[in-house]
Amino acid sequence: MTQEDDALRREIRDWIAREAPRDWRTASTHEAFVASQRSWFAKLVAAGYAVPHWPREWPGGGRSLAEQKIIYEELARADTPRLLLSFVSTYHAFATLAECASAQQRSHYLPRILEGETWCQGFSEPGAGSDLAAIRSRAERRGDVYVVSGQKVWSTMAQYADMCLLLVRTSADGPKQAGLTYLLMDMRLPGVSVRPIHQIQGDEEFAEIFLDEVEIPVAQRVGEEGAGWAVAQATLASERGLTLMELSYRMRGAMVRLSEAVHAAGRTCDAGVLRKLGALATRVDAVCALADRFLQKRMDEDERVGDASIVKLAYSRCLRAWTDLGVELADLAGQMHAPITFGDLNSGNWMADFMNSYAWTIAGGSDEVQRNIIAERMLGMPREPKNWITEAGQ
Amino acid sequence: MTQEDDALRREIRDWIAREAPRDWRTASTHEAFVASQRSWFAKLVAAGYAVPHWPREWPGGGRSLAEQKIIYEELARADTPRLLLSFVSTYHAFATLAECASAQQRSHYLPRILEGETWCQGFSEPGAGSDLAAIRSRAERRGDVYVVSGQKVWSTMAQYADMCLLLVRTSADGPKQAGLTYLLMDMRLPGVSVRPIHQIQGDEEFAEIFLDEVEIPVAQRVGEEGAGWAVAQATLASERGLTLMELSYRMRGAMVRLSEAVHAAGRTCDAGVLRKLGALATRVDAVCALADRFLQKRMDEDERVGDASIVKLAYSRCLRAWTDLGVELADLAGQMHAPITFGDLNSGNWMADFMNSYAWTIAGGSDEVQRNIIAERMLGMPREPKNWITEAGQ
Amino acid sequence: MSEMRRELEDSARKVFPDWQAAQDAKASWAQMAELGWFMAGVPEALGGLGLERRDLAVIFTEMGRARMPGPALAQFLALEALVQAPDFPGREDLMESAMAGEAITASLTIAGEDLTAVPDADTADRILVRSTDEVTLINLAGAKITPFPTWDGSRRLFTVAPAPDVPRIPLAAGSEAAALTERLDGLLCLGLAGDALGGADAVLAMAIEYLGTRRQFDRPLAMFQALKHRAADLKVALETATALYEASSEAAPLALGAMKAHCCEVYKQVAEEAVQFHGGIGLTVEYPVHLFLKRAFLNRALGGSAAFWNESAGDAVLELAAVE
Amino acid sequence: MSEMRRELEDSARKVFPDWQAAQDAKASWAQMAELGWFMAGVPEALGGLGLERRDLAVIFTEMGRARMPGPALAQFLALEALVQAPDFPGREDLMESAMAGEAITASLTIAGEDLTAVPDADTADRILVRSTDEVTLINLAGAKITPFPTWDGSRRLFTVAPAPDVPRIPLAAGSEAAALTERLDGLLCLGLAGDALGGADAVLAMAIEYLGTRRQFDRPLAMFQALKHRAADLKVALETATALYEASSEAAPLALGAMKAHCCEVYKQVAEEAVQFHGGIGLTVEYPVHLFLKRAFLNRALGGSAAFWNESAGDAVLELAAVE
Repeated sequence: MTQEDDALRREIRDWIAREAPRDWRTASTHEAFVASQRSWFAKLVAAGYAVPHWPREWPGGGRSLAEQKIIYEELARADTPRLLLSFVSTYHAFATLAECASAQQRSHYLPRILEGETWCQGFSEPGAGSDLAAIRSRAERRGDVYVVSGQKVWSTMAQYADMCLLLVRTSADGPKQAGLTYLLMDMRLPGVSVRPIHQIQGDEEFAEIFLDEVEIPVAQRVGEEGAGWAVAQATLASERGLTLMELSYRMRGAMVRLSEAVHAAGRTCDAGVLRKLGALATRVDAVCALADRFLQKRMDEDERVGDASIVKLAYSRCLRAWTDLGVELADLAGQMHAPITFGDLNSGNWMADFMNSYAWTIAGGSDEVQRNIIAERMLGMPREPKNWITEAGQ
Repeated sequence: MTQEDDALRREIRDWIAREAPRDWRTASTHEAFVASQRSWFAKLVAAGYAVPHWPREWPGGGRSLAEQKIIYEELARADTPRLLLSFVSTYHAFATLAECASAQQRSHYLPRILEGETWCQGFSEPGAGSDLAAIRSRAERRGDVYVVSGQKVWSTMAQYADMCLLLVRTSADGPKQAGLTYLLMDMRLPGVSVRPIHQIQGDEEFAEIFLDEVEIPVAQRVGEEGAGWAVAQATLASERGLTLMELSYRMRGAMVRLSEAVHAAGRTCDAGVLRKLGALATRVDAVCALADRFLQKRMDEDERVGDASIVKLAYSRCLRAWTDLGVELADLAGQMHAPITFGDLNSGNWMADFMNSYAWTIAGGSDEVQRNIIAERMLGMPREPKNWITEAGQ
Repeated sequence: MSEMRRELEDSARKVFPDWQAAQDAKASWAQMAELGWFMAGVPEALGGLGLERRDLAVIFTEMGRARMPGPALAQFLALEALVQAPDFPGREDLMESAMAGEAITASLTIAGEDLTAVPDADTADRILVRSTDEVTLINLAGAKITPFPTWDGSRRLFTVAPAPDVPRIPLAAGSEAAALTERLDGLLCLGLAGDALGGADAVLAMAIEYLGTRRQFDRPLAMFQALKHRAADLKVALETATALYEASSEAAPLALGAMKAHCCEVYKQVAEEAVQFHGGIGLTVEYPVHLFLKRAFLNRALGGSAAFWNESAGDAVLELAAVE
Repeated sequence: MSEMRRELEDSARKVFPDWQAAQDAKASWAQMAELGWFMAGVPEALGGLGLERRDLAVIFTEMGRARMPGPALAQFLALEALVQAPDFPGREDLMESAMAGEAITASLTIAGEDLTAVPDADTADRILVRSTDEVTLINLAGAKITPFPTWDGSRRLFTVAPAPDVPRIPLAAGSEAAALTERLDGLLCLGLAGDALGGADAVLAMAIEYLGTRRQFDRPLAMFQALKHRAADLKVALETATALYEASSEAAPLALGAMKAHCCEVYKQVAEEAVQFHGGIGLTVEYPVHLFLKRAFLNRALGGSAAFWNESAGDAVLELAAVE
């Protein structure tokens, strides 16, 4: 670790000690949670910690990946609020705008992101989860506008978003991927309606977006018509592994929750419980080390295909095991319903944590999709054939 | 349970108390083990317990499945030697002869089985394990004989067998299954050589059979030329679920081995160990109940496709878990090499038991094949396509 | 399966063909009474149907399949306690009204734990309270009844502190109380295990059906071998547990407890995978799969934890070997 | 990975390209000495190469990959003990000859367990004996040396009872002995963990290669998704454990022990599945996969059991919460 790194770490640690909110877990409504997210983001922008991955011309920008890692490590270590509301804006929207959009689009939207304008992502559709090429929402060009109808789903916090990164189909002919076009949609346009998804643990972190003849100016297109697939790749590649590192560190920090559960259950002398606890703690350490190593590989430009899938799968399975042990330890008391803590995956509200953990085994490429990637692209095992002759029985 | 059943149970229990060998675990060579198997089989024949599933005209035959179950339950409960050497003879050879062979073949071979002639099975080949239709050993008809060349593998105790149930290819044209023919081969014929397979735990329970221009009289054929597949089905269907019941009961009887292991490790007050032990004991009970229920269904003619696969898979995985816990409990002491006990899957020689357990996860249709059967034929999930177009990458 | 048990199953599935059919607690309570379920375990001499425990076991499974709301399991405990108790004035009336559906509640935890997880305590008149010293029916008038809301919404649970001076009917005391309490704990475990297996069967079927209809990459998910094998493993676990359940209805309380732990673990495992099989949709309240997941977890925590029962079962195994 | 570590890895793979290359124990011992491995951890001031523990960690992994026979791990323990001990007459000579390959053996169990699992005790001159009271080098002349043959045939292990009156060289006593012993147990765990990961990597590669060549039902086994997913899970477990290993070389002894338990469990899991992937052929001595399975089990039992280390690690986690 260099002296500069050390200095940055001290600087942010001091700042967190002064500025970080301590009461973010007390939000009892979605609205209160969103308000606290907004104010925390504004503080980070002001201090120059909100967008360390943006170029140097932006406040706090121009940080190396190593420096970004330090910032997120410290934010995780100090148990500050996760940046949920602004994530799509500062990563996905930023990468799309920076890499693929016109200069005019860029200069219009980027400053607004720092002012607090939030974005959502309109990629997934019912019936097209992990298979983006199957998108069916239809955009028809009529003069200067695209008229868009269709439905999007699993859009993070779309109900609070000002803008949407929208992937739509402009052509049904030819290869599926070639018919996609990428648009920047104002969420306040007529014909856009949003319905939050009621999740099984009581959260409404995602929403469905219904598009009914929405007229989006052609000037809002990113890239050429039919080039949406390539732009979407830039969007999806924008996060460079910091999230899983941050979440792994948070899980490690929350080992104290499990410790408390053992104390509460009066099982501090139970060898079986201690062994499960110790084995899990080691596994959590291992996942943290894996996330660290992954970031190091990115810094060293030494990443292999599949490495990202390994980190995601290791984290998702470990998170499940973490919550599973909590539920088991809490026994009947853990079955009592308690309101969830928004944005906390390791709250010690064990049933909520358990159900929350599915977000990581299913969303963002399910465990099953990650296993395919690892087997095929890393271990060199043959792909599933893409076309098969299905026979009627034997 | 009827009064007759009760009487049979008492009768066999008394007989076992008088006649069953108690020293069968002491065999230190394969030869001694085989000799003890032969003498135990002779005793069972004499008492009328060797072939309860044969028709009434044979000594001890004509027993119902319920009675057969009682006999095997008692043999298992009293920890008598398993009937390994005579198994293929009394089940596979018997069923083949009884159902598919000529009267002359039947009257020639069946009495000899009771006199101690042993059979092996020559189905599996290198490269055709679970996929019998892929058999390549070639038989060419020349006048009154078939001239057979090829290689068989995983033939149980073939090195001690007098006769072989041999499945060979008489035609390479047409559907694979239609080219198979079934022969009864004398193991002493010129051109037959047998090589025991050295197993990783030190046993030699299986052998390879090499066939080099072996001349087998056409009169030794069972069924027509090209009808071998159907005859083989009769062979394979001969065992009606008693084995897995017997083995499950033996595993339950051997829970005392695990108990001893806990005592030996001085961990009788270790809550974690006790829980593992208790959970496993319950699982073993469950497998026994499953095997019982399966036999009951067979008696009631209520069996569903896939039921047999469920019993096999439940047993094989439980046996693995059983041995796994033993290895763990025995710790370093369990790593010390000790000579194996032939024919005992639950010996308390934990590493040997662990390695032996693969025989049940791999042989007789691997766990993977059983899962396919259950998913496709019981749960109605679509089959793997049989032909696929493989593409050269994406 | 005997004729009687098949009949019980058939009639249950006619009235409660799926989990949705039973969701109105009041209606399904009346339907259970009408089916004669509350009479099932009571001897004919006492006005019941005189069925055996393995017949009751069929009812428990159907309750799980239907994700039955209400305090039915507590009712079975109370009825069993009344059957086992020596005669006392008013017993016949009590039994008759209970068989007709007047609710007597009871804690779904094992004796020795708190008087918590008591279903519908706010509407029942009486509660069965059991310990190794005494088993009594206590009037709930004046009791302190605190809601114990759980993630599983199918049972309305409460914590109960009876008022000190309300009428109590003693059913057993001393060694008889200990025996009765053990017997009741065993029945509770049987009930929870059956509930687990019925629920697991229902949610597994639901998941497999979903895999068959949902397509990804141009084929149904059910064609992916990795998912097929996982489904097969769940089926094996479920069938194995079911065989144990069917064989255990008359087993000793300890064996019933260990069996309950086993079956509830299978339910949890099946439900956990069923949610994963459903993908994102399984995380929304619009799909019922989560309801079974939540009930699976609650069942596991009721009637004594797996840790408790497995440790007890392990102790019993230890006795197989001579102690040095 | 640093330049130094890559060089160590490259040179190791040149000399021991696979497990077969190392099977002649005498030859591979000489090769290790020639590669300078026994000098690696010794400071330059004492005539060694002065490499760090994370460099040694590379060597340990390569030893596991090659399924290295012989007492090399014991040799590393003895060398570390000599390095850490205060100077004494003859220390330099001892160290020099040990660096050149004269074997000093040591038990591969942790301090406090018996003096068993001592590799090549029948040919070594001296044994390192460590406890929390003292750490000594004891001459093996006249010792009672009993074979401890294991299912894993790669290490020749013995149980040792040194003769009472042979020369002993004290290396540490009192609190220094306790600290040194802890340090040596930590090094032992690091060595076993590295061995586990190298072995797991080798046997996983072997299994995946086999799946790619073996055909069933007209396609390579490697095309079956159920097997692909299981292979992927093993790869994830292995990579995760490897990351922990690489990050832990300087960790405290307790963390090293828990890390060893984790890595050895992964090795066992990978080897167990690798045998299953091989099918029948994996059960014959003709295929090497069983050799790794047996070493995986032995590694797991050496250096303290998983039960011991995980319990200790759990105790440490408990301290995170304020005790009431």
